[in-house]
Amino acid sequence: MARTQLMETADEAVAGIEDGSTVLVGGFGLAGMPFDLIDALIRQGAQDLTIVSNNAGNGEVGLAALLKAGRVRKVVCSFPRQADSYVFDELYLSGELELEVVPQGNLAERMRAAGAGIGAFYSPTAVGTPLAEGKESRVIEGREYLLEYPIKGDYALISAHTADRLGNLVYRKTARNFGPVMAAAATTTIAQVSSVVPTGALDPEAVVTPSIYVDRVVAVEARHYTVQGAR
Amino acid sequence: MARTQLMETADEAVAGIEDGSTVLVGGFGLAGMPFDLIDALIRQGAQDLTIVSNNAGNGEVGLAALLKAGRVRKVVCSFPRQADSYVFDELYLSGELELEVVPQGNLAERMRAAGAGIGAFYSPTAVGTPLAEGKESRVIEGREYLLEYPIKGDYALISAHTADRLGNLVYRKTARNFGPVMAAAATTTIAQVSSVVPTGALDPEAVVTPSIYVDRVVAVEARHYTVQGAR
Amino acid sequence: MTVEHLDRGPLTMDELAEVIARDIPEGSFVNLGIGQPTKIADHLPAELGVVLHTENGMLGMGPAARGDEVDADLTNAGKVPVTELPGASYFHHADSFAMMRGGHLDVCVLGAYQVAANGDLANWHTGRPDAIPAVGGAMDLAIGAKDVFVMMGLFGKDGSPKLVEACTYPLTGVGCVSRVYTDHGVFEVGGPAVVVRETWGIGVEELGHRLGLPLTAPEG
Amino acid sequence: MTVEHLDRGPLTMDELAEVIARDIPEGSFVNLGIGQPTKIADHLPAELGVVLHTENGMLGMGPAARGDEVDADLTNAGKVPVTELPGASYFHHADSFAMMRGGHLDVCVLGAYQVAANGDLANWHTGRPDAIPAVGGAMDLAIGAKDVFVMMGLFGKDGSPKLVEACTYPLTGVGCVSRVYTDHGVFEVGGPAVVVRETWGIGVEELGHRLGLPLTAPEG
Repeated sequence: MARTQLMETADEAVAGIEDGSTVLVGGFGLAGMPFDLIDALIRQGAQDLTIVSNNAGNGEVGLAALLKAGRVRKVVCSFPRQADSYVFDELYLSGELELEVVPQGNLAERMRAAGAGIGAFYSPTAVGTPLAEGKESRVIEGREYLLEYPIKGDYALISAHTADRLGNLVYRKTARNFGPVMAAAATTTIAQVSSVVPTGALDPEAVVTPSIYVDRVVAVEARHYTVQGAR
Repeated sequence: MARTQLMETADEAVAGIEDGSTVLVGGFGLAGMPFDLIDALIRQGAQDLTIVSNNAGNGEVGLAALLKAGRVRKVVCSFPRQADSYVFDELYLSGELELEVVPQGNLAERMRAAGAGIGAFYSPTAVGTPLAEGKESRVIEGREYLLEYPIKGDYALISAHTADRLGNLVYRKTARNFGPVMAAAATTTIAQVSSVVPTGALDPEAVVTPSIYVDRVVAVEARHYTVQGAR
Repeated sequence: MTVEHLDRGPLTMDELAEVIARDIPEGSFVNLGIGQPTKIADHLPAELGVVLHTENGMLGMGPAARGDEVDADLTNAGKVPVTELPGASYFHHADSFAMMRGGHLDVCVLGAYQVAANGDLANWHTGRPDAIPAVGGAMDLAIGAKDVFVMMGLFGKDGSPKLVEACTYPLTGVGCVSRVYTDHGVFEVGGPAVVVRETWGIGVEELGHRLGLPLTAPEG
Repeated sequence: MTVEHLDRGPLTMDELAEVIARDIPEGSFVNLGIGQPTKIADHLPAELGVVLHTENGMLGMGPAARGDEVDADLTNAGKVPVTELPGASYFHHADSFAMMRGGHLDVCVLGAYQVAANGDLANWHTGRPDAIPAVGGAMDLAIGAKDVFVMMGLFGKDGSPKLVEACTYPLTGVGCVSRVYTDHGVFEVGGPAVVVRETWGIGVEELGHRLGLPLTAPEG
């Protein structure tokens, strides 16, 4: 990884994302969702994307807008169906979208494995359920496990709270969620942040994502979205 | 895990460690080494222990003293041999001590797996070397990996910088090393710290080991050891 | 012996939450699933020192946020704004699910479509062919605590039992549930027979008939 | 063409460190192994923005600590007290080795007993039957960077080559080394033939004789 680049705009930050890329998109519901990067990705125009994210969009903003624009071939997520996931629902039910449902913890751990150079791992989650179909299983010390493979991204789009000029990141409260895991699992990680502070201004003990995992950073204005309304 | 107990002395903190236990011992060299807990463990008298730690003791203090007292049956570590590891060297060469050498990263990851409920994982480290002997291997996407199993502890003895009264821990600089991984990998985790602060005094964004992983905490006086001299 | 409360009707969900709260050990680490189980938090006195985990990355979760407390960056697993208690900590998703999968939580309380006598749990998918599958953290939670409790109404809207001999809905986890808390009774599952600890508004015998399951009383 | 410096003798280890430093890309993340490779840090100008990783849990490691700077809680992987640069970060061992194993480091520079023409590395064990095995992070480092460089004297004290057709010492990693920096020359290994980029105090032909290896010149 070369030195982290500080970009002026979200459009610059997402430049070069190729058609057919696998893009890891942070956030759990609205918390930690990189809205500005997703909007820029829609403008950027990349198509035929595989999106890995916990959910599959709400209303018509963020991931839902990307889906609606027809840019996504496949969604890998734990919980696509929500009260307001109608954009996803329609595309999926009409067969225009491929879906891989992964239990939330396996989703996180499979990306963690990708970032950590682990070839595969045995998870106890989903044993004996329909999501175990087609997976290799193995009994270890009397307990059954399923073999799970890494999920790597070509790109990760994440939202953090603050970056320093080197690209170290800290998050805020439960908006941390998938950010650190995705940053390490992608070849190119792009982070939107509320502010960029001078190098040395972050406590080295409290850095959550070291700069080595961050390729591009862009500061965006805080978004005043409605927490309840957007659920 | 029940609520973390705050102990008055290191002796209370190590009470009840049974003969034959597997004890994970934190530290990398001197940094993060829980000297007071090890000294208390020597006084406590448990025997036939399996010790998992990065090194196997220096001079005649800490782990070396525990070895010298004849309490250890087996050492699992990455780097036993050092300039001043003569206590270990003698016991090992005379056949009184069993040794399992594990590459440092696999040692950390195997304990991480124990704490994370992972049944086993495929690591690329040590492929094609003598340490691959007897291990299952598997080719995944053209690369060879070895199957590695979790290392669980009955107890972990670690050293952190500060605890709050709930048992949340923060560390200091590279003394963090194995502490967080061992805390999660042991049934009972015992931490010595420099100070205990009121609940709420630690920044929730900067807690490294959440209290759920910590069973007993004891505050000890800072040890003024010689960095160079004890190497 | 089973305690039968025949002088009253079945429990309300709030009363049931209180019953479950009484069984949460002091100082334990607990995950309360989305929906009804979140009510249990209202019945846990602060002095009990129970620490709540939310799988989206937090220990020490406080009550739902109100008014100015609402912070878009601080929600529970149901995406409802919550608050932070002193001694809280935040962590990322892989660490949060490692905490769960590693068996560090003492209790997890989940809702369910069905629970089987052997402890099998079905709570993620109705099995309807046109339903969009969505699992979230259900399967991770099901295997991720020392004790997995279920909180549910004992009978569906059509009167059919939700505690069953064998689940007909797709499974979330195998043999993972230890205790089932319902409006009509509290059951221990996963053993050789279903044990009824306590009933409300119905006797054990009638309960056994309605469930079509052999029920036994607790020992002692 | 190979650059031959025949007007001088072989490099000192300090000169060799400088040669290696010139090949470290701007802004890269680098792990310098215990021993000789740590000297390379002295030749990396700050404006190059190279960030040093130490596998005991830190990015942004500074120079060795002197006097009052010595802090028992801040050491490198060789347990030598070091300092912290602005923008540093600390992490635990599993995260540190995940960073390495995951291929996030650009360059790792290691010492070696032997390197083979195919890139095999032997640097952890002499193979003597009475030697106590101790591997540390050697095997993790060997497979843990995009480029693994070796820094070593080309010949042992007894004059025997350390760049060999096949390692006779127990391996640390298979085919993992890309470049070998020595006092007599810089070699690229792991390809169809060993390429000599530069030599000091000896010509390519004589070098080939002394090593007993076919050597080729770089293209272009």
